[in-house]
This record gives sequence, structure tokens and C-alpha cells, in this order.
Amino acid sequence: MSYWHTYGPAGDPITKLGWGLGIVSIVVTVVIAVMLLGGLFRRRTKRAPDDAQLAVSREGGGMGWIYVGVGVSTVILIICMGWTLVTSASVSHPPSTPALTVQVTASQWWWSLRYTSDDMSRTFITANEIHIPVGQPVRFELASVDVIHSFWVPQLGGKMDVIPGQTNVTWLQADKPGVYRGQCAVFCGAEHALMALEVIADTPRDFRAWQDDQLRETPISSSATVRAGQKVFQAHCAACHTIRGSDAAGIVGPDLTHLMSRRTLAAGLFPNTQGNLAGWIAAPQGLKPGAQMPDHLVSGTDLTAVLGYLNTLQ
Amino acid sequence: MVELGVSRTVLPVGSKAHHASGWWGMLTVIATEATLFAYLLFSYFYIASHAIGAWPPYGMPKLSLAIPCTMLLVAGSFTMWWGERGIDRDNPVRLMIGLVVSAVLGLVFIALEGLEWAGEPFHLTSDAYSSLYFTVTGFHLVHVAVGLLLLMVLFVWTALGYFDAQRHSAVSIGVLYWHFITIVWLAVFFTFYIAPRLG
Amino acid sequence: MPLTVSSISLPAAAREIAKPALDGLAVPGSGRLAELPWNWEVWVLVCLGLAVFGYAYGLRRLNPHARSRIFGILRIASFAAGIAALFVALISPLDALDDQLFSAHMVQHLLLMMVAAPLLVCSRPAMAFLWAFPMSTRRVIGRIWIAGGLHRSVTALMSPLAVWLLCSVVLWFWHLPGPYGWALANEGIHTLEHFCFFISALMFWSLVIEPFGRRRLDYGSTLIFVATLGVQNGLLGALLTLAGHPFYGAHFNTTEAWGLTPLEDQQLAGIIMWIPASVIHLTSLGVLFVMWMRHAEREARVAVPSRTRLSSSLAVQRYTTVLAILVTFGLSGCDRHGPASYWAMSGAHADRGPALMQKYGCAACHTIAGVPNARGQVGPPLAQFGRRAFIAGILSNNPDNLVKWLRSPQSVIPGNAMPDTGLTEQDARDIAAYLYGDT
Amino acid sequence: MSEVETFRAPIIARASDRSPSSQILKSNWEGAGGVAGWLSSVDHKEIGKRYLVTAFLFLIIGGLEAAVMRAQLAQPNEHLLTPEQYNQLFTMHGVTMIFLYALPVLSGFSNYLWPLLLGSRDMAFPRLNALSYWVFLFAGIFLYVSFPLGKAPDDGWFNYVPYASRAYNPGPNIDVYALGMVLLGISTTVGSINFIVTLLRMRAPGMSINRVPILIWGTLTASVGNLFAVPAVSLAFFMLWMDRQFGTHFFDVSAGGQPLLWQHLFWMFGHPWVYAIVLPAMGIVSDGLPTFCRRPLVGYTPVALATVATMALGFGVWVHHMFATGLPVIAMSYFSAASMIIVIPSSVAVFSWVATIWTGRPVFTSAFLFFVGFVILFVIGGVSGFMTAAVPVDLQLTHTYFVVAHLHYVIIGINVFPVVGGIFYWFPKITGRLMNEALGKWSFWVMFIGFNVGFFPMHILGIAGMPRRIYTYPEYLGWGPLNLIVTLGSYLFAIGVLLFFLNVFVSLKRGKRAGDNPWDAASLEWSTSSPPPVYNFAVIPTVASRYPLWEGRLNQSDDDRSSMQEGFLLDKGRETMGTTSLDAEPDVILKMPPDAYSPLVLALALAVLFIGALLHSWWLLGASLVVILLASTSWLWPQRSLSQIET
Repeated sequence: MSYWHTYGPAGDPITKLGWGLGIVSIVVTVVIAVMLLGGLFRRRTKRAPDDAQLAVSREGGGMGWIYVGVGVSTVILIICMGWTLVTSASVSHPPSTPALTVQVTASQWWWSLRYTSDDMSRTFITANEIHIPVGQPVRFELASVDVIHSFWVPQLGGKMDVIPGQTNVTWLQADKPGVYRGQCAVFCGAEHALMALEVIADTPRDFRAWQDDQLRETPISSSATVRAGQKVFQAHCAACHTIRGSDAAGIVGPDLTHLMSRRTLAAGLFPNTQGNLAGWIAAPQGLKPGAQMPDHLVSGTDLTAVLGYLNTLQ
Repeated sequence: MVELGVSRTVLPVGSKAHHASGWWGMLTVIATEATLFAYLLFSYFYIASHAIGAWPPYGMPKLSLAIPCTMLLVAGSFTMWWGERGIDRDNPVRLMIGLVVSAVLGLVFIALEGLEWAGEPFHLTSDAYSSLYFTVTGFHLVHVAVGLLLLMVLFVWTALGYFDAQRHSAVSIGVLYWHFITIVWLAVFFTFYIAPRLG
Repeated sequence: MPLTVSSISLPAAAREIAKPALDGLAVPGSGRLAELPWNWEVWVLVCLGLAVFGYAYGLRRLNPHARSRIFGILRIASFAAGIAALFVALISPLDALDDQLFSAHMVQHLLLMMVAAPLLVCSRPAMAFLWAFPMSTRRVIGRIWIAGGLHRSVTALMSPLAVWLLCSVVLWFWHLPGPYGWALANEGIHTLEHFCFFISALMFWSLVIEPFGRRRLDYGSTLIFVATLGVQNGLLGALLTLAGHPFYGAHFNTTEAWGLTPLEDQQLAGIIMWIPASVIHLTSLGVLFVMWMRHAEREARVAVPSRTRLSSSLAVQRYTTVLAILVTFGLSGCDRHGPASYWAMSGAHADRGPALMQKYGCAACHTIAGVPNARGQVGPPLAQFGRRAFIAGILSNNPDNLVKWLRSPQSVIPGNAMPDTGLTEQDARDIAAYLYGDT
Repeated sequence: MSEVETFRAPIIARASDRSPSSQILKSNWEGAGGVAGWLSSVDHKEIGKRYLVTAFLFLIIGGLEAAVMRAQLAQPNEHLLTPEQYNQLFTMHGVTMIFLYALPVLSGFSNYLWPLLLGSRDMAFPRLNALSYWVFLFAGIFLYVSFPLGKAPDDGWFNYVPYASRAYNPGPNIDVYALGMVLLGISTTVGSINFIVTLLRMRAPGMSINRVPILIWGTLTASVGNLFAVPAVSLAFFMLWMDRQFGTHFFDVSAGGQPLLWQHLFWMFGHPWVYAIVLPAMGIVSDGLPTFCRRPLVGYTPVALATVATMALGFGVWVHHMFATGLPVIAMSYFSAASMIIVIPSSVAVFSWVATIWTGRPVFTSAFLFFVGFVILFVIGGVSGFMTAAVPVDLQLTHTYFVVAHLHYVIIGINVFPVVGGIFYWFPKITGRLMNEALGKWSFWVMFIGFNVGFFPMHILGIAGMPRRIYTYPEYLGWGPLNLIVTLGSYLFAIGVLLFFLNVFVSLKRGKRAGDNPWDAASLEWSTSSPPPVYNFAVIPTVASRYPLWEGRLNQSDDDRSSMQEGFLLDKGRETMGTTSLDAEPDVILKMPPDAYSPLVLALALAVLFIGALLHSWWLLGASLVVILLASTSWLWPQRSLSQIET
């Protein structure tokens, strides 16, 4: 999450400016501190005032400090202002027109992602894990279904609020493959702290492969245990979750079609391991109190069955 | 013995018209109240500027009651001004007439406004416009009601003989508030009834 | 960093609504500045030319001493700058651009109201114009000014409350989409719009800048006056900037040639109205504040002797408690507040006033009731002196200040036209008593 | 005597607190003793002290809340609190510190000091003053009764909709906040009105506008700011309450409302408010620092102008709290620039303080240390604010711990440090005893070091990406160690504050006797006894310069002499001098009201009104309205003793 360094043109100018302003700030503080200390110890009066020291020294003088100080501050201010405006302009538009648009819909407390394409057959939905191709700007259209959230991937760029009733637009670009963590930045309720997301920058070829993968519907498995698991899923989970290629088509929770391809669970809460997944299905309210997903109290066998089914969602 | 002298300046004792702290106090009250209405009207314009579809959503607000309302309040300000001039000239009866006439005009205003409310095809919870309409006019109505109370109290005080040409700061202060109510109405009237027609 | 949703093009519905307004105007421009025409409209040129001529001629007629004293190089320069701003606003291609871009229109208004108007007010044009006429005409003008009631109606119109209301109404009315559309559709109404803006701005700045050095509003009230109008301006700018869709149908078709959507154009206009205008308002607030402090400083310095005398009067009037109380009641029974009564107690002889004023030559410059042949026109008439708020525009009107001023005007306002006449303290008191007596 | 006098030539006397004449004054001004006297008192000194004590109590409560939160955050994945508890804690912490501590404590100073600084015997509206305090107290209690029930406000102090709307927050939590804020707004507004009219009317003769102390400028500016800002927030909270309880649609996007309208209204208020809670504190320093530097403040006029200009700018830059909400890009660049301009008035103030220290002969007292510490914290808080004013940088920094660090530097650095310094400075005036210097220096160093250790790392945490308002964080992000340091530092800071309170308690009983003017300060309050008599001044002083008690030591001409011992006596009942608003010439002899219960009754009725609204108990609401009407009519009834009538 640290943005000491950023990895793309949406963030880099900001980081430079941030460092610049930071250094200016530190220098200003140090200079004033030194002047202050100088003033303090220049003609220090050691004891508390007694009658001998009651003389008030003088009335006028010292205005030079204000003139010079304010003058210098103003010059620094104007330089910083100019730099800010230039940076502002440079990050307001991507260097080239983004080829890819991702519609991000935030809700309490996870992210739904819709990869759009002119070719409707290449449009698909996923959740919480954003894959983008390295070196290309990506446009994000942000919408909220409930309260205000904020979309923020610090290592790639500044944040943009997600506000119900309006679609805000932002863009990001990663110049280096890798995983960049993001998090909701505006307080949005009980689990605001646990509303993260990940941006994974792939090489264009990997990205293409990932896209193709996501477009695939899940095959209907022949294994009996898997089918049992699917049944349990259909009974308990399908009202909220979608698995393309099955009857599950709920839209309240994240799309789980390719659940097992994701690195994390429950909006970045923990790594996607069998244990975590099982624990999450069994008792989400203990892990993320207040989340929309209820404790189902599935039996051990049901749990294993569902896990078995979910494991096929590669 | 304390050393004493007498100032060569003779000063009025106690509050008196513009010397009264209450006068300044009322000015500051009016400042903050006017700001309140400014924010209300800002909210109206802000929501209007984001409205999808026609604005106002229920067609142009009807002027048939609003214009008489406006005239009533303006007339009320004039009668009050006339009444206040009466007490300047040591004529409490004229002041009392002014107070009564202004209060009656205010009452009719409230009645007409109520009539208009009753006749609207929408209610408080219909949509953002209706919420704004009832809230803004409601805020103003409350101010008129407070103004009426003020006029009544002033009437009683005048009847009790508390005021004369020299001491009537309470009257000046109350009248100031009454004028303020009129001016606020003009702004509300302009915003809700005139501005959409000029849109 | 965001692209905003607002930059997405405007809804078709809005275009549909705006249709009627688009008829007959709103021809999309070429989008190139160089192709915009200059507006050499004859009557505008004539007006500007007359103004320049009148100002220059008036200055020429004045003797050099008066010229440098009343006008000075700064004021003349500000006149030139003001005319230049008018020229840019009304004649340069900006005027043609304002039919196309709301933001350009806003720049034009800003130039008219916030640049040209204050500069021109600073330059004291009325005085210069008056001097452009020969003496006899000036007299006639003066007579009409006073006798025709013009003076009184202008004074009423220039009352701060009236100006405040006028400025507010003008501001909000002309920015409503309807009136704005009419202005763009009809050249006559457009001229009226600019006239309203310009005149209201001139009135506003006359109250703020006080071109004749006589404040109609004390500094505290001026601060409130500027701040409240500035806030209205800012709020309107904010609304334009933050609005969800464009308001002004006349610009729907014309902005694209300039690379802006109508909404972006409107946001730009709102921002121009909001920030640069607010900076001008804030700067004037700052300047007024500093002037206020200086004024208070000067005022206090002049007023000090009166207070020290107030306490040293104890030396003269030492009574026992009983006596003091007796005196108190005696006074409170018969006396009224006011400079005249104040003065009546201190042993000045108002009846000596007229003769003294003859003797010291006051009558040569002032018109003074009750003083024979005192019909001077150089200084202000001295009728009803007790009702004035200020002496010489800077001292608050009390007897001590008046005496101070009469005895030594040059120490109060160095370089002003009233000479030190060598009045003695007693004579000055007597004259002051006489002046206060005329109420 | 049936005749009420309308005009009088006031008596001028030479008198002090030891003169017999002051006995008459004392009997005029002293209220009844006991509980009755306590409840009905309208003495500004009494009210000021109550404000101070109440505000410090809220500071302690808010501090305890913070301490619990810091325990939760000290380590990753801590489970001390549930998310709901944490959310209520951080909300109440913010609400408490910002609304119930920061402004009221300054109101306390101003209430206590204004008449003393201005050379008057009370505020312009003493009863309104009492009302303002009682309403503040009841609003504070109103906001807090919800806390033990677990229904406290939980959407942060800026309470963004739609999370605050009923659909997402069905409990009474937000209603309590909404109504409590409207109630508190009444207190703030009447308080502000009182300050403004006091300034316009109640200055000692000769105290022209260019001679008032900077604290007066600060509080005046804050009051004017409040007058124009508070309606915005009261309205916003009222609309929210309507939305929640009556189904209106101001913020409901599905019926044409706008969630962003909330943010606009809130920050139109919120930004000026930030200045309202720092400008008077800056005024405290501008008045206190010169005393210990043994010279007048450098640049009085620029500092006064900077005070006013800061507030004026503050009204135009609210949008910089909303840079990430998708506003037009062009607009934000302008706002960025406009916000940065505040650097200029701030630097005027900073260089004025530095120059005052540099050209003076500093005396190192505890109060002085706090003032100097403040200057450096002011600079840090200022430059971090400057960084967040740059739009692109703000898009990273906003909503992170960087902002949390910034606002604590502002509120603790610019409010708490001057306030504590101010207590050290005026404690001898208020109580007649000096505070313990050694303990004072200890508490300064503990507070100063604790504060910087506790809050500086928050900047780094923010840059490390830690969002604000999160109740927990995973270990692998590496925020743990810094959070631990923050927690320890803030506890150290809390210990420093405790040392200060300890000092107050000890010094109340055992402090050295102070005398009238222990610091050899220059302003009017030091010319009367410590603690000041109930009537403040035996005679109304006459002022001839900015530093009436230093006259003769500065190079002035001889006739520039203020007069503290000789002046208007005004002893026929509760009287003080009303002066003209600009030049402070004597204008009218003001009759001040006697002690009264009506403020308390009115405040109680108002509180009941709001309780009725909260509980939807319309009869309670109606009954309290009737009481309010009766109480205000009796309040306003023209009284012969106030000489407002002539029969």
C-alpha cells in the first residue's frame, strides 16, 4: 500500500510532486525552527521576570522579518502552485486513449468488476481482483450500489470516490508486472477496514490468456461429489452468487465463476487457501462481522461438498 | 472622600433606538438567518442543476396565490413602517394600528400559504423538489409565525404604555425583523416562482 | 487522476429543450481566434472616444496645480487602463467570442465589472468631464443638479442598501438561462445586460473606493458590503461550476469548435466567476482593512487630547460627592446629548462666530449661513455642521476635533486646500460653537 | 422616584478596588450566594470558568476514547473492540474534540477575558451568555447519553450520506448526532452574536479598533465566521433528520436528491469552523508571547489582517475537502491554488511570532514554552496542510493517516498547546495564584515529546497507505511497528496532559500568590486585582494605546496616556459604558440585567424540545415550545430597572 514509489504514469508525477512538496515542507520547517531557536537563545533572560527586568525593550522593529518571510514564502508558494497545476494536468488524462474499460461497482464491502468490450461476447464479470495489461492505460468507470466508497490503488495512482447516483471515471496504468493492493478509502460502514482489492498487472500475453480464461463457462462436472457440492451450493448460495454455466445467478454477492483463479478471498481479507475458504463459508460473520454473507451453519459434509465444487471453479 | 468630577459629556442612560445593543443583536440574528436561507436556496439551485428531466417536475409553480402573498408581506412592511413612524412622533395609537394591520396581513399570508400547500399535487415526501418546496416555504412560514408573535407582544407592550418617542428600541428591533421576513420572502418568491420561468 | 463523468456529452434531452433558443443564432464558430472579427461598432467607439476626449479636455482645462492634486499620474493611468479594459471587453474579438463561449462571456463581464469599473471609478471621471465644459455650462449643470432634485435622487440611489440590492438582483437575474438567452438572441438586450452590469459595478465601486474621499459608508460596513456581495458572486460561481448539466442553450452548438463541451465551458465560466473575482473581492477587503486600521490610528491620535483634557478637567471641577450629585441631576434635567449642548457648557461665544469668520477669511471659500457675503464655492458649504459624521472626511465630528481642524488643518491632512489661518484657541472655539449652533 | 432618568453626565472618579466606592459596585454586581446564585449567575467570569471546566472534561472523555482506540490499533489484527464499537469511538472522539472541546474551550477564554481585555464590566448580553453555556452543556450531555447505550453516532464526524441515511444506519445513532448538532449550533450562534455585539459596543473609551488585543480579533473573526458557517451545518443536519424521519429526499439520489449536497453544506461549514477553532488560539499566542518577549508584537496590523483574511479565504475553499469526489478537473486546479494562498496569511503570523522572539528578550516560563512549542507545531501542521492542498498529492493523501496527522497537528498543536499555555498565563488572573513552574516545564516537555512521537509517525503511516477510520489492519502491510510507536507516544502525551491537570489542582490550593500583574503584561485585564472583583473595574478605564500598562516605557509622546485609576464610575446599579462601534467614544450608559433563571429555563426547555424530537414525543415537544415562548417573553419583557421604558 505504500506509495513512496509508484509504478505508472497515473501515479509517478504525483509521487514526484509529493516528494518535492515534502522536501520543501521539511526545509521550511527546519529553517523556521532554526530561526526560532536562534531567537530563543540569542538574548535569553534566565530567571522569571523580577523588578530589575521589567523594562520593555522597544516598540517598533522586526517588520523586516514579516516582509522578507512572507515574500520568500510567496515565491515558494507560486513555484509549488505552478508545479501542482502542471502535475494536475499531466495526470488528468492518460497518455493514450485506453483500450480497456473496467466498470467497477462498489458495495458494502466488496468490488464487482465488469470487463467491457465492443464485442459483447468478450464482456464478463468478476470480483475483487483486477487484472490489467502492463504498459497500457485502463479506464475505470466507478459506480456504487449503496454508500460512498473510494477506489484507491496507491502504487498506481490517486484515489477516486465512488458515489451513488454518479459515475466517476479514473484511469490507471502499471508499467511493471506485479500485484498492487488497493483499498476502499472512504469510511463506508462496519467493515470499511476489510474492503480491499488487488490489481494484478500481467504482461499483455498473460492478460489475454487470463481474459480468455475468465470468458470460459464452468464445465459441468461428471464427478458425483462435485455434483453433490453443486447441489448444496444451489440450495444455500445461489440466491446471491453467480456461477456462469450453472443455475446459480444471484447478484448480491461476488461472481464466483472463476473463484479458484483468485489470490484472495472476501475482498482481500485473506489468501485463497482451502482452510480460509472453508472457514469463510462456515462462519463469515466471525471473520468479517456485519458482512452481507450470513452464517449458513452448513454441516461438515455439506461444507466439504461445497469446497469440492468450488475447487473446480478454476 | 473620593475625588470626583463630572463628565462634560451628557450621555443617554439605558438602551435607546440605535444605541441599543439589542439593535445590533438583531442585525446579527438577521445576518445568520439570512445565511440560513442562502444555504437553503443554494441547496435548491444545486439540486435543480443536477435534476434529470424537467424542472420543476410538476410544471411551473402557480402564481395565483404567490403574487397576492408577496403583496401582503410588502404591504405589511409598509404598514409597520408607518406604525413605527407613529411612535417616533409619540403616537402609540398609530403604532398599535400599524401593528394590528401588519399582523392581520401576516395572518392572511399564512392562510393563503396554507391554501397553496393544500392545493399542491405533491407532498413532502414525493421527491427532492417537493421536499425543498415544503421545507423552504415552511421555514419562511415559521419565521412569519415568530414575527406575528413578536408583533402581538409589541402590541401588548404598547398598550401597556411602555413606549414613547424616546424609548422604543423594542419596536425598532421588532420592525427590523418584520422587514427581514419580507425581504426573505422576496428571495424565496424569486427562486421558486420566477427563476423557473426565466430558465 | 480523474476524467469526470461530467465531460461526457450532454444529454440529448437537454438539446431538445434548448432547441427554440438555438433558432437564428448560435452559428458554430471556426474555433480559431484569428478568424474572429473585431467589433468596430460605431456607437461604442463614439462613446469611448467621447469619454477619452472629455477626460483629456477636462484635465487640460484645469490648472496644472489642481490637476496634479486632484488627479495625479496614478489616477490618469488608471483611467487609461480602465478604457483599455473596456476596449478589450467590447471591441476586441473577445466580444465576438462571447456569443460562442460562455466562459469568454464571463471574462468579458469580469473585465467590465471587476477591472474597468474600479479603475474608472479611481480615475474620478465625473470631475474631469465636468471641467470639460465651460464655466457657464458647469453652472447650469450645477443648478440642474441641485434644483432639479437630481442630487437627491442620485444620493438615494447610491445609498448602500439600494446599491446592494441592485447589484444582487442584476447578478442573479442576468445569469438565469432565460434572460441570458434573450441577451444572446437580441443585440439590444445584450447591450442592456452589459449596461446593467457596468452601471451596477460602477455604483458598487464608487461606494467601496470613494473617489471623492468622502466615505458614505464607514469601513466596517464597507467590509460587510463587499463581503456579502462577494459571497453571492462566489455562490453563483460555485453553482455554475458544480452543476450537473449545462444551462445555456445558446452555447450548446458553439462550444465544440473550441474543444470544449458545453458543460466544460460552463464549468470554466463558473470558475472564472468564482476564483478570480473572489481574489479581487478579497484583495479589496484586505486593502479596506488596512485603510481602516490606518484611519483608526489617525483618528485616535487626533482624539487623544480630548480625553486627557477630560481627565484634567478634574482639576477645575473638584466637588464633594454631594455637589457632584446635585450637578448631575441639574444637568440631566435640562440637557440633551449633542455637540451643541456639550459646547454650551464650556464658555464659548457662538455669537462671535460670524464676525470671526469674516475676519479670518473663511467666507472666501465657504458658504456659511448667517455670515454676510459668505458664498464661496471652493470648500464645502458649512450648513448644519452638527449633523455631519466627519470633519474633513477623517475626523469624527466632535468639538475638540473641530477646533483642532480649524486651528491647524495642515497638520491633520497635510497638503489639503484649507490653509492654517492662525486662529487662536478661543476664536476657534467660538467659531465651532457657531457652526454647531446652526442645526 | 418615579422618574427614570434618560440622560446623565456620568461621574468621573479616581478609585480602585480598595476605595469605598467599590463597595457600592460590589453590592450592585454580586449575585445571590449558594445554589440559587450559581444557577442564575450571568457573570461572564463565572460562565467563562464553567466553559473552561466543561470543555476540559470533554477533553478528558475524548482522550479516553482515543486511548482505547490506540490500544486497538497498537498491533495488527487486534480484537479489543468490535467494528461497531470502534466506529462509535472514533466518531465520538472526533465530535467531542472538535465540537465539545475545541471551540467551547476558546469560548471559555473569550468569555472570561473579553470584558477584562476590553475594559468593560460584562458582555453585551449577559443572559444570552448564560444561555449559550447551558445549551452547550445540555447539547454535550444529549450527544453523550447515547454512548453508554451503544447507540452513539458512528459515521465519523463528517457523517457522509448515504451511509448516514436510514437505509444503511437504521438505529437512533445518527439522529442523536443530527439533533445534538442543531442544538449545539444554537449555543454557538448566540455565543457568536454576543461576542460581535460586545466588540461593537462594549470597548473602553479610547479603545479604537486598532487597539484591541489580537485575541479579540481572533474570537471576533471566529464569531463572524460561525455566524455565517453554522447555519450550513444546522441546515444539513436538519435535512438529514428530515430525510431519516419524515421521508424527504434531500440526499436520496433515487428521488432526485444529491449525496454530494451533504458534503458541500458540511464543508461550507467545516472549513471555516477549522479556522474558528484555531484563530482565537493564535490570538492567545499573539497576546501572550509578547509579554514573555518583553516587547510588543511585531506587526500588529498585518497579524490582525491575516486573521481576518484567513477566515475570508476559509469560506471559499471548502471544495478542497472534496478533491476525490469527481469534480471538474479545471475547477480543482483553481481550488488547489486558492487553498494554497492561505500560506500567505499563515506566514505573516509565523514570521510575526519569530520576529517577536528574535527581537525580544525571551523569559522562559511554562506559558512561554507552550507558546513557542505551538509555533513549531503550527508550522508542521501548516506545511502538511499545504501538501494536501495540492490536488494530485491530495488524491493520494486524503482519507489516509497523513490527514489524521495533519488535523491533529492543527487541533492539538494550534489549539491545545496555546490553550494550555493560556491557562498558565491567565491562571494567576483567574485564581489569584501562580501555577507551579517546575511541574509546568515537565508537563510541557512530556506533552511536546509525547505529541511528536505519537503523531509525527502518522504522516509516514499515511504515506505507507494506511487509510483512516479502519479498526484493524493485516500484519503483512507492515504498519504494526509504527502504530505501536504512535500508541506509546500518544500515551506519553496523555501523561503530559495529566501532569498539567495535576498542576492545576495543586496550584489552586497551594500556588504562590500572584498579585495584580505577575508577568508585567500590558493589557487591561492585568490592571485589576487577581482574581478580578465581580464588577471587573472600579472605574471604566480610558485607553490611549495598544499597550496601556506599558505606556511610558515605549517611546510615546506624553499625552498618550491611558487612565486606569481615573474614569467613569457608573455605580447606579449594574452599569457599564457603551461606546461607538468604531472609535469607541462614550455613547451611552448601559444598564446591565440582573441575575436570572430564564437562561437556564430556556436552555432546559430547548433540550427537552430536542429530546421530544428524538423520541417522536410530540406532546413533549409542544410543552417545551410553550415553555420556550413563556421564558423568552419574560426574558424580553421591558424592565424599568434596565431603563428601557419611561412612564
